Amino acid sequence: MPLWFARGLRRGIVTTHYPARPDPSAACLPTPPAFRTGMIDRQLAGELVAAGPSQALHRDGDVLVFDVSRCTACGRCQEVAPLAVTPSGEFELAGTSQAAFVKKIGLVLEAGQ
Amino acid sequence: MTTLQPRPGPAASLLTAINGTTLRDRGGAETVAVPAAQLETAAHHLAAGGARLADLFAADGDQVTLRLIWGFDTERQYLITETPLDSPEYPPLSDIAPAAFTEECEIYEQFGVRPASGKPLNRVALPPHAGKDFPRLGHQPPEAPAEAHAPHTVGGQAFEFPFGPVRQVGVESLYYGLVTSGEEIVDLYLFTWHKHRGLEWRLRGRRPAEAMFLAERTEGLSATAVTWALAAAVESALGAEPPPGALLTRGIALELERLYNHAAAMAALCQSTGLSVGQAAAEIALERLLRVNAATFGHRYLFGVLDAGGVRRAPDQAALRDGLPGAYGELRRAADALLGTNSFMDRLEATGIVTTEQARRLGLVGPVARAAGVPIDSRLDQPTAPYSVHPPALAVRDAGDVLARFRVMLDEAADSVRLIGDLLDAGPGDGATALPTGGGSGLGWAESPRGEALAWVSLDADGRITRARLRPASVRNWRGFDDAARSQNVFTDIPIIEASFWLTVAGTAR
Amino acid sequence: MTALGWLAVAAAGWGLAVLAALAGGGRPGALRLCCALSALGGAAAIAGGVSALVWGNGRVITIGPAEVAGSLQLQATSLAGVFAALLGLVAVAIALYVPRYHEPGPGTALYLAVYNLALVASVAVLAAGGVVTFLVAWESMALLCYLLILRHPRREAVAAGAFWFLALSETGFVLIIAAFVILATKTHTMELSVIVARMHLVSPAWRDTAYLLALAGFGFKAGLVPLHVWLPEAHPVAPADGSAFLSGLITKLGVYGMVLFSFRLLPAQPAWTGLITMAAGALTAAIGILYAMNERDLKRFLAYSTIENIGIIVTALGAALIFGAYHQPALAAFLLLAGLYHVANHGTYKTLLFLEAGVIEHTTGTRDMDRLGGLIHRLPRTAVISLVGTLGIAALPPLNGFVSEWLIFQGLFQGFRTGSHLLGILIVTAAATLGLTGGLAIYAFVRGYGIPFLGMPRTRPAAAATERGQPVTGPALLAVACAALAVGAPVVLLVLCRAMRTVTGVALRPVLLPGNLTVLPAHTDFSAFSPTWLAVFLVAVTAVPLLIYLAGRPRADSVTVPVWDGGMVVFRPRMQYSAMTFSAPTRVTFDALYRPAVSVRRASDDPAGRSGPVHYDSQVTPLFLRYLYRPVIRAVEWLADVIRPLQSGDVSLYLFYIFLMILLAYLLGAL
Amino acid sequence: MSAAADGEAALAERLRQRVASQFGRSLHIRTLDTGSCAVCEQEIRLLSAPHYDLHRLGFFLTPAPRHADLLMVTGPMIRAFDVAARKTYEAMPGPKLVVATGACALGGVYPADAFVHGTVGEILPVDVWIPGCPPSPLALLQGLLVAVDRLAEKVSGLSFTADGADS
Repeated sequence: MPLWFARGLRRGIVTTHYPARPDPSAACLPTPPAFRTGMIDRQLAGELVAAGPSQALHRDGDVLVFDVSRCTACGRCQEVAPLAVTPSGEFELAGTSQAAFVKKIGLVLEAGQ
Repeated sequence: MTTLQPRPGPAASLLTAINGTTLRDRGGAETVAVPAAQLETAAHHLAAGGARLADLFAADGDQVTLRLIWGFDTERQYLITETPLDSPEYPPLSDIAPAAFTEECEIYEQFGVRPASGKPLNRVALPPHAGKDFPRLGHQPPEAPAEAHAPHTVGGQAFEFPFGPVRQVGVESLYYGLVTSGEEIVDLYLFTWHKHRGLEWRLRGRRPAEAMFLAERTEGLSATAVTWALAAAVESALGAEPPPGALLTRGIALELERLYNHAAAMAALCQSTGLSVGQAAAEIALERLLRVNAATFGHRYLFGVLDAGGVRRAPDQAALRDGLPGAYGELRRAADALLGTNSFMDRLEATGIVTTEQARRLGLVGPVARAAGVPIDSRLDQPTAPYSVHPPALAVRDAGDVLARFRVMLDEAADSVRLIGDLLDAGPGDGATALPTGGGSGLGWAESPRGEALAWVSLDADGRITRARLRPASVRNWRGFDDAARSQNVFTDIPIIEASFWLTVAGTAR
Repeated sequence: MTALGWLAVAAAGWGLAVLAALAGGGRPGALRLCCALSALGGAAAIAGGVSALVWGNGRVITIGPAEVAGSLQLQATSLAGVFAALLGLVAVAIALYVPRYHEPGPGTALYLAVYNLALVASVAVLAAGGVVTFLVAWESMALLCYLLILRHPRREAVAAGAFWFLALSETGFVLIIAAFVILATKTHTMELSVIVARMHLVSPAWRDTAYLLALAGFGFKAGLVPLHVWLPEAHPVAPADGSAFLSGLITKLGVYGMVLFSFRLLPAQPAWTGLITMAAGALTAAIGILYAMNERDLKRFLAYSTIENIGIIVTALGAALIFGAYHQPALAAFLLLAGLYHVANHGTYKTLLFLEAGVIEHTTGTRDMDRLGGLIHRLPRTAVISLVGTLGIAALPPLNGFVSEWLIFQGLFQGFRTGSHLLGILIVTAAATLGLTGGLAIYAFVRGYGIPFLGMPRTRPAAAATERGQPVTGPALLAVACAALAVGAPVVLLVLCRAMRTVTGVALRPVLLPGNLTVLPAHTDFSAFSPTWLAVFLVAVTAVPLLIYLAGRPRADSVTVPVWDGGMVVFRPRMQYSAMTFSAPTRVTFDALYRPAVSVRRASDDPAGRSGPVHYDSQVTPLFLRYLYRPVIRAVEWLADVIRPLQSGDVSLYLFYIFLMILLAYLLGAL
Repeated sequence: MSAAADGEAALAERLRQRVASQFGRSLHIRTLDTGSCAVCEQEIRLLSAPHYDLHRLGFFLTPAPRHADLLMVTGPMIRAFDVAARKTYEAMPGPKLVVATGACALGGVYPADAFVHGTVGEILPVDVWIPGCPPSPLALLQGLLVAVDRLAEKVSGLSFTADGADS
């Protein structure tokens, strides 16, 4: 036991200060995507929906509906359009109502419509 | 630099024995057609020849086809026998290779074909209420499989100690039927059907890229190994060759996975022995390793790293190089401190012994088998790139107890760090070769932290999966658990044994 | 009316009961009459016993010419008082129990006739004032009990169990005869009181021989290890009231024989006979309870527990002898008193438990604890009454078993008063053995009550059991008696003190009952307690908080949810402790004694394809049967073979044998 | 959202306030695995590891639902597990919270079919949803703190759209 005691003293404290202060390790965590409005048209939206393995994305008319609660942050949509879709960097995603997770991203309409 | 190459095919002797025909011969895995009439002869021949029945599964076409996967651990390759069944019965393979029993039960409840011997078959994956319309890979069996392993009538001298499915906090759901005489453990049986998610059923009709997403959630704690096995199967089926840099990246990911799993197993061992300080030390190491994973591949559990035909990400080499030594140092120091703590070592020694004979009979794999003196490691026995060029060191003990498993894990962890160094020096990269169109079938494998993970797929012409067989190591090693638990142990040893096996229910229930 | 008068009334009542049973030919009315008479006889016996205790020994009544050895000599003695009262109580309880237990019929009539005759014989044993009377009564009692056990001779194991009883009690009888013959020849009289008077004629050697013969001879009946084997064989096969009678009374008659010799006929024993007695008692107690621990059969379990209690009683008697030899008359009398008190207590609750075991067997069709369970919901009355008996036999306050065992322990703890360190240590060792026994007894009866009554029913019959129409008054009476013997301990002790003065001439009362319901163990400077106040206190301690709770119960909204079972789909009876698994730790701890043989069987033990139910079996080796009795049986059979040639079938040869015998008799007479 | 569902949500919100006020600084947590891939369990176990140490925040893991105030449910709620899930929830004393943990539990991985219900909400009344596959220990801590009202939930405020796109 003294062995463990000494180790503990040498080791020091590793505990995070979250939530008082942000935790640096959060930087590497996978995060849901953020969509650049105005760069996503219907076709791209279709590709994004097709690329997503989870049920997070679906298209509703001229709106791309993004259900954050179902997103696994797998990053496949970012591979489809690296410019239009970027990591949001948000990991504090807990919500108290499912409605809060549903985000609507307006699509740009091609010319002539 | 030496490379491990497959030795000339063991299939030759089999072909002469049963005058069958070779269907396919792909890097390290040969497929031989064996007519149902000669399946028993073939099985006897192979088992006598020292081949290991690595897996056994069926596929449903116009008729049920039975496939046996034999591991030739000295000839460095696998042999697949393919047997179309024209009757609902096939020769009792579990009498030849006992390891086959669990798969026989699984095939029965999924396809309704059973071994000719009247041996009662246990329920494995499907829940008790699975009726006619319950999704199956094949057809419903004529009569439902019994819980033959459950003691329906325990003589008054022993009683069943029920445990689960909702067990300790923060562990997976699992039901133990613990039959005890009040002192010693008479019998132990497991129910895992309440975690059956029908993954093999879901994979049908998927494209390989989508399949990877589910495959890495089959057994999250060995996501890399399972996805690697599936990807390799797809590549072997379609004859795709991933870029060499990508293979190095896979190797790095797999060894990182091994590292954090062994750290987690160490933490679990400390928890089960009630050594909180050791648990804290091990968890510090574990958390640091997971952060290295995140920094290197962008995911703490290495999800989404592999892809069919290659990898989706290259490792962040700088992050890995300066993160890993410190993290592994934590693991090493914690391990040394544990090895010097008698109260801990005494609980491990001679607990949960699996004999070499049991390990071979039950076809156990991974650290459990290696700790029992069975020197099998698919990275060496059936080497593929990058291990054919960067072979790992084989860690074997023969005590077969929890301590032996613990030591094997520590040796492997040390070797993984060395391997990661070599692989990094070899210049890992990313990118994936586009999968060629056209169908086919193939076998893939990878040595997960729990042991050999296998996957077999067949794809139709437009590249959709018609049958995918996922066999994580957990499927194999749980069947050694009750024997380990029954060898003169007391109740409080069982959590220790479970921690030392370090299996997942998700992997075996699928 | 004198004690002997009461006993005569009792015998008369039972005699009439015999006639009623035989005349009635199994008609229900006749059987009820028979039982009523039997109960009246019992009541008379109680009166006789108590009055004998209180008023001391009556005078000897000789029926027939006094000089003839075979004349009937009767005397009511204080020493027999306890046993007579117990006999009465048991008789009343059984009489109340029988009408609902046995279905009317000629078989039952015959059985009841035999049973009432056995009662008469037993009271004759207790009232015997002469050697011949005693022996005749004793032997007829034994034979009648043999017939009792044979109630259903065609059922399996019945004949065997009855034969065990007969063989051992006949062996014992021979030894008893020998003991009496020694005394009679040395004192030239057949009258017990005269034997006592002429004891100075008997040399110490003959006296001790006689004592040891008597100890062994009565030990067979009382069930001293290793002479105990008939109890677990005979009790299960007899009808419930029969086993109750055997355990509750017949074994006590063996104890009576012992006290008759050690405290009436043979005063001033040397210490070593006391030591032997005490050692035999302690051994009996420990072995008895250890074997009880591993019985699944309810009645075998109770039979072994009887052996244990006999051991406790005999330990007390042995210690009493030692104290007597070391000039501690007060302690000697005290331990004898404690032993007799335990006789009364054990007779009461063991009878109760056997009667209730009979109820369980009738309602569920089995005696196997591992086929019962959950009976407390189906047989509530039985459960409550049995609980009283169980608490009593487990020697837990506030019930009677605790009182007598406390007295015995207090007596043994004063072993230092002998002045000899060795004996002090030996006596305290015996106390320690009884301590172990007491602990194991609690364990055993937690099991013996918990497995059948608590939990879930393990079989369908156990689930369907109902106690409608089952006997209740008899056991209930005994339960009341248990409580009375505990709460009324001071009164009981008062009576016993008087008896002790008659038997040992020691006035215990001032050192035992200083007043205000306190009990002292024969010495004022040792310890003290008050059974009455203890009972009152315990009842209050449990009742008062309960009342407070019930009165001020918060009316908060509460939900009732099922027991947390880990989310299991269904909880099955096989998932609860069974009798054998509950006692597994003892099998491991004492495996040197049990030598358990374990076997695990299942359909397929292939490590990969293990399937089919598992059968786990652990058999305890019956040491005494295998290593002590089997050789004896073999020897007897061998002897029979050897002497067969004597029987040639030739009449003249037989005449020659007779001639030889007569000659021998003359020669012996001439010496 | 319908009015009924609205009232239900308000009810759940009030319940959450009550738990927060009563157990806000001493909350006992029971976990329930309804078919996860074992990674969410690993992350939950790490909550008690030195790096995160949820005890400092007044959270405790308890194996007995009888002592638990909050149920962390992982996995897509396999149908074969209904009984056990309901039993566990009923075994908890009220007031109690349910936290659906991980993408599986929130319906991200498995669609509802013959094997699974798809989301935990189908069987148990969920109060807090924690996305992520797996949710990292930090995310779990945030979710727990949100559950007891010691952190405000921020997801409803986020738009998940990056600006400056119209260039």
